[in-house]
Amino acid sequence: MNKPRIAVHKFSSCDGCQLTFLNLGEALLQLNEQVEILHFLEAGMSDAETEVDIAFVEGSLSTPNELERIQQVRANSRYLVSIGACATSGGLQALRNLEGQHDNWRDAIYARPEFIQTLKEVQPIAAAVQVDLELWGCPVSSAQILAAIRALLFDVAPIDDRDRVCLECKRQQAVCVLVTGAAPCMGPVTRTGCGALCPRFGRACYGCYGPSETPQTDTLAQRFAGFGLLPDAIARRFLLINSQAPAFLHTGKVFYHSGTGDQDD
Amino acid sequence: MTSRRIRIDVPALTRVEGEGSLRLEVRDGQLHELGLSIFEPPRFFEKFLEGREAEEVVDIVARICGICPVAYQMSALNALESLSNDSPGHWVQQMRRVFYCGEWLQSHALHIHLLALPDFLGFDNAIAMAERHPNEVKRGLQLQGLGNSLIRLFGGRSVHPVGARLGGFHHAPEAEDVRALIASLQQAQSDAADLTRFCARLPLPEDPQTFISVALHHTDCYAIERGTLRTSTGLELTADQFEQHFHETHKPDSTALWSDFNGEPYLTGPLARLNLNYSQLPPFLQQRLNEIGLSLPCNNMFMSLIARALEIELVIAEAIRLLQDYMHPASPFTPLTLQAGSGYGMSEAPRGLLWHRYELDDKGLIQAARIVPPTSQNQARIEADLHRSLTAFGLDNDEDALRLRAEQVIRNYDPCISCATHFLTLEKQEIE
Amino acid sequence: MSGHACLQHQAPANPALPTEAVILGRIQETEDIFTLQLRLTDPEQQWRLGIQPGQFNMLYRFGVGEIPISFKALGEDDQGQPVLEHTIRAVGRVSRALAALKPVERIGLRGPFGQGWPLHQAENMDLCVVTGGLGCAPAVSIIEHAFAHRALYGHIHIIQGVKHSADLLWRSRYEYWAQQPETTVMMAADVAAPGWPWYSGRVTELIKRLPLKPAQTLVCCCGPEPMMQASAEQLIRQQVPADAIWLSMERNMQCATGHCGHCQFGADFICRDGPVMPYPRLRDRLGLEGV
Amino acid sequence: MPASVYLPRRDLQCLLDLIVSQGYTLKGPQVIDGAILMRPLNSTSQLPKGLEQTQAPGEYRLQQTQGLRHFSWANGPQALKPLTFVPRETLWRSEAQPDGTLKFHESIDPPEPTAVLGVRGCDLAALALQDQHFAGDPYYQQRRQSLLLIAIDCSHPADTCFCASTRDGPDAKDGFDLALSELEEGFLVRAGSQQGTALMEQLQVSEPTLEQHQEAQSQLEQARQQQRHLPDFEPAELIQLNQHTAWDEVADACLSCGNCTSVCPSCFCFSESEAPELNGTESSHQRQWDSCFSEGHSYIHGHRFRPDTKGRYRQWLTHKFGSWVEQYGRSGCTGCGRCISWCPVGIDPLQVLTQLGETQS
Ligand SMILES: Cc1cc2nc3c(=O)[nH]c(=O)nc-3n(C[C@H](O)[C@H](O)[C@H](O)COP(=O)(O)OP(=O)(O)OC[C@H]3O[C@@H](n4cnc5c(N)ncnc54)[C@H](O)[C@@H]3O)c2cc1C
Ligand code: SF4
Ligand code: SF4
Ligand code: SF4
Repeated sequence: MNKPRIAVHKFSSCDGCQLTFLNLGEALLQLNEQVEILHFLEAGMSDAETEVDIAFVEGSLSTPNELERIQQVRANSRYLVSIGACATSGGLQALRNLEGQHDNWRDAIYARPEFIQTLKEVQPIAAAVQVDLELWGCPVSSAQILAAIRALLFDVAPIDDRDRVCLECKRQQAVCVLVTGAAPCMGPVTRTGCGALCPRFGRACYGCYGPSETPQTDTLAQRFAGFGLLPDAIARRFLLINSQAPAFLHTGKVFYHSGTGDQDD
Repeated sequence: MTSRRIRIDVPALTRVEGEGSLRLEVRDGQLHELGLSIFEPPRFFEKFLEGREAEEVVDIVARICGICPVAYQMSALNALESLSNDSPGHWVQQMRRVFYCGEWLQSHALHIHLLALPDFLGFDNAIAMAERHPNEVKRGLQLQGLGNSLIRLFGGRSVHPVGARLGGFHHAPEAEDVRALIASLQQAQSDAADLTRFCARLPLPEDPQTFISVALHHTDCYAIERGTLRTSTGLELTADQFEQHFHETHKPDSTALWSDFNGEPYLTGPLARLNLNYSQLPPFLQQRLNEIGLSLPCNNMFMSLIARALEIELVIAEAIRLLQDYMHPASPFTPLTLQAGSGYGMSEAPRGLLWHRYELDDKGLIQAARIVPPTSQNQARIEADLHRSLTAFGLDNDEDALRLRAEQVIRNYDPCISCATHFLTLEKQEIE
Repeated sequence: MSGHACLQHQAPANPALPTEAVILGRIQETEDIFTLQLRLTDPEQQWRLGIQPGQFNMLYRFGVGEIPISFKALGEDDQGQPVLEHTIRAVGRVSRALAALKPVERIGLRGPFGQGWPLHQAENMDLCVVTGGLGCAPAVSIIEHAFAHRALYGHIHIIQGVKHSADLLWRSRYEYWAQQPETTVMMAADVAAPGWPWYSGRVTELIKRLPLKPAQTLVCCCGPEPMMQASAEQLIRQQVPADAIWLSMERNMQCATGHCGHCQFGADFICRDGPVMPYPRLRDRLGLEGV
Repeated sequence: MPASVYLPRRDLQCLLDLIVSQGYTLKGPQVIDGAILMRPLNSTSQLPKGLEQTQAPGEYRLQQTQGLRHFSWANGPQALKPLTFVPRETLWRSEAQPDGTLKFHESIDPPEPTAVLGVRGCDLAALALQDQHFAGDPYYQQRRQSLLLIAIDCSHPADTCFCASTRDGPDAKDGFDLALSELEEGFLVRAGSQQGTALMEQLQVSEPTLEQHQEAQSQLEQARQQQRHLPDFEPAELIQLNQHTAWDEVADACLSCGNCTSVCPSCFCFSESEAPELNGTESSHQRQWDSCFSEGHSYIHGHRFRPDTKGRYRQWLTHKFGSWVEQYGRSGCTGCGRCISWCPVGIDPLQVLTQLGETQS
């Protein structure tokens, strides 16, 4: 029996989602019995141009070269899975889209900006090619990765759980930080997958898994305002790791630079 | 020697964190061209920090690097908390060290087993190596897993942990979880000792060279999460003096900046730390040094592998020591008020010195940030090393051998290229 | 007299636990509809073959999940042993995974669950089976049952409505039924392509043309809810008593035992109180958005 | 009312010890992360002391007072539900054998006998509702049968409580083994089962005085004076008010987060999922709490019956207060007020009901 062929590609990112593979521990060796890993630079496999059954793509698109490379990855893979916030929504680095200051920043920072080839806007993978499955999260969890691989090995579509963090928070019997401490928790609009990590650690969710299904972001933002958060502070809640996810972007922009109450005039 | 021209292009370096490439050309027995370039696209992190609240910094900087998020969080906290008149207190200080030990453990174990060992045992990668050396690989994965568990204890997850905050932690571990982890740490001690011995028996190349070592030093302990900066040239600096001696420049074919110490390349990381602080190793590690016959300071970069193994033993022992009498605190953090101003902070990331500076305004928002990660600091050293070692190795070696040696040299530094791309600051302009 | 009376109903200790079934045969009915012929491998589980038309089983594909699938019919294998037949349309995760299985492979099964068609009430009456939409298994089960016990029932009316004539699946089946004595088959397509030999228009229009004997007709209806409601109201206008009209309902089901809450339709748990229910019980709630 | 006895506060530890000595794991109220949760308990010193609370829509705060009482608060975010209907569990495991056959293994761990101290009347009523609902569910039943329940009459209902109007509190009515009424100096204890009687007989207790009886009585009277009440509405007709504008208003305010259903002690919805091992030969079938506020709740292939918040809120309210009556003979609400306090945006279903009722009559 032929083992399914797998590749792990990196685009603009922090490597954290790839590390999810390397952090699998012994499951990594077990995984190797089930699949053939052909390209995964960090783990030492280099064969970027080979055809694979499943390509995992980490990172966002931020250079012209990356735009070309993703086309090739798409063409070479039967099933393309984007992993992590960078790949699914642009990630933290997509914050630069907000200011539209790319050229200025680049020129100011680099002595030789002509060598820096970057796109004006950071894009998620799905902006350039068709993506078969998106695994959200910053970073993705190993449970998500393994479940996706297992489903694909059974030749079925992996489950896309879009429920919100709140449901998991209650399953975990964590105490709601919003209700007990008026903390601006993003749990009610954030997709589950992390196991309600932040509330379990007594802090407000900061939305690292991106928007859930039917995210009532405007309603939640109003609630934050009720807690006394200033518009910019509300905007910062939505415009962080998944700032380019439409639901977060929409609400974030409503409050972004809309006045902090202490303007000069 | 006959006239010969070799061009080696490693378009994508494997088994390093992040992406970089190596180009080298040998002409007539001379290294004609040598370039390690980093083409991680710039991510402008320092820019995103502007206008953010101090509280948000730890969650943002963690994402500069998935391999050493704890280091980023700790350097940032050191910098920001320097703007307060209070300190987070003893419990927090100790537990931060444990948290950091977890990162050293996971990162070093990952580096040794998944990135470096295949070079020395003759495999393309660790997975292939696992077929012949299953026990060694499993041991490595277990040590790495243990490091992750330690990070999770305080951070919930090992990549981009959520536990750290200004003044301490969001959450204190339960005593029973701590007890369980101590037991695993104790069990791992003999594995770690075996690992050091195993590494010491490897036929590592002899390659003495001279370089400046730079590392943090602390009077009470082997510096990890805090300390003052020391150089093998005898300088001792506090974090705010860093910029007087260390400068960054932009190299055209790279998105990374290069750092120098008064114009010279220098080394940071495990070997530099060991060179400067070996006298602070606990007695059992002094014995281990004797046992394996390693004398310090050491000028062979290939010994970095052993330095990592020794540091693995060290952090396991440290974590056990610090957790032994664990008490659940009344509060896992001390509320701190930060004053406006410039805060400087540093700590020892697994692969070397990590320096941060933040300017905070009176609304508690970040006005400017500057971050200098280890890889940019080692970059000049790596090129100097490549020059030297390849020449010493013999440029008449065949292409494969040269390439392998070059890659080994690079891996000695465990460069983390993903972090190597955001230390882009406006100040650079002024220096140019 | 209906079904295999010899098979005693026996409640399992744990209704959540599946039992193993082996696929004896697999018939591709249309491009995406297939029938599995199953034998339960555990002799102690044979009571499950007492399943009735309109009831359903939960079929489990190893490692993928479980879905509710209506009983279609009991067939026989070469040795004359009963085999359980389920007809499935491959639409999503689990159903596609089931579609990939071949004979001799194993699945999990638990059931029977729910209330089936009112077979006793239907005896000696005319049957009017109204279905809408794409291939409706509960309807097939009652038709198959009626033909298998032909003497027990009067005239059989089979009405099938589809949105588009191209949606009619399993045409051969309808053609076969149409040739049976005392049987009327009528089909309607809201939108018909040229060459559609049957009616083009709504099912309710077809129902109007039916030569029904309202007092002695039992209606079995299955399909999208608006279509079922419209059909029921039309039949009532044609003097069919409301309580002789039975509908087969569909909701998300996880447990099939009336616990998971997903299949609630107002106060009813479709899995337990249905899926087949008399129209008067549903009348008020059908058509309420979001119920 | 069954005869009660008096247990001085200092002897509460004896009751705890007695329970533990009978082989029970004891759980009781403790302050964790700013709320009261049921956690393993072995000493009265772990109990809250002088702790009071304020609850308001979307708000829950604890206050420390100088008082000596252990139970001068109303409730925490969870009733008994997590102990009997656990948030996540494996129902069975399956194994694909090398010869292609499938083996199924039931996964019911024999639960350890568990005693719970501090159960409220509303929680007992909700437990009785879940007992009805999960009658045929072996997973629930096993755990249910291993419970020993020590109730507390509620002396300090929160502003969000309305158990008096549902008649499920503030005192514990039935379904307990022992019930305690906390007084300034100690407890009045009464038994509600044979097991409870047996326990009571082993305690060093005395006859309560008339004053103590009166204290308990007046305290109860006071606890009955609650601000919130179940409004008037006709349960059976609730579902017919499908077009009412109240639904649009609440849909705008609601996050669809499902916190109300998760904290509700009677809500029973769960979803099932499959968790195959990587090796491809073992798999476990699990269930976990779900909510009618989730998208999967109303999903069938190609369609969602309740795609938006409006439909989901309507399902929650019409089920809880309406169709529940038809299902189980009474409303699914026992007046604990949790859905009001723990709603992140502070939606009060009683207000929605009032709105619906006004135009209904
Ligand atoms: C009582 C009853 C009898 C049925 N009988 C048949 C039959 O005989 N033949 C047939 O082809 N189909 C039948 N269905 C529909 C069949 O159950 C769905 O097509 C099937 O559940 C789709 O699952 P999936 O995983 O392939 O689809 P996906 O769209 O991937 O669905 C994911 C999950 O949602 C749930 N779900 C999705 N659709 C339905 C649905 N319609 N009903 C209940 N749960 C659903 C299931 O848990 C499913 O696994 C019946 C449904 C019910 C309620
Ligand atoms: S709670 Fe929110 S921010 Fe925290 S890990 Fe989960 S999704 Fe990320
Ligand atoms: S349908 Fe909603 S209200 Fe009813 S039990 Fe389920 S979650 Fe609770
Ligand atoms: S009513 Fe409140 S708790 Fe319930 S789903 Fe809506 S916002 Fe969440």
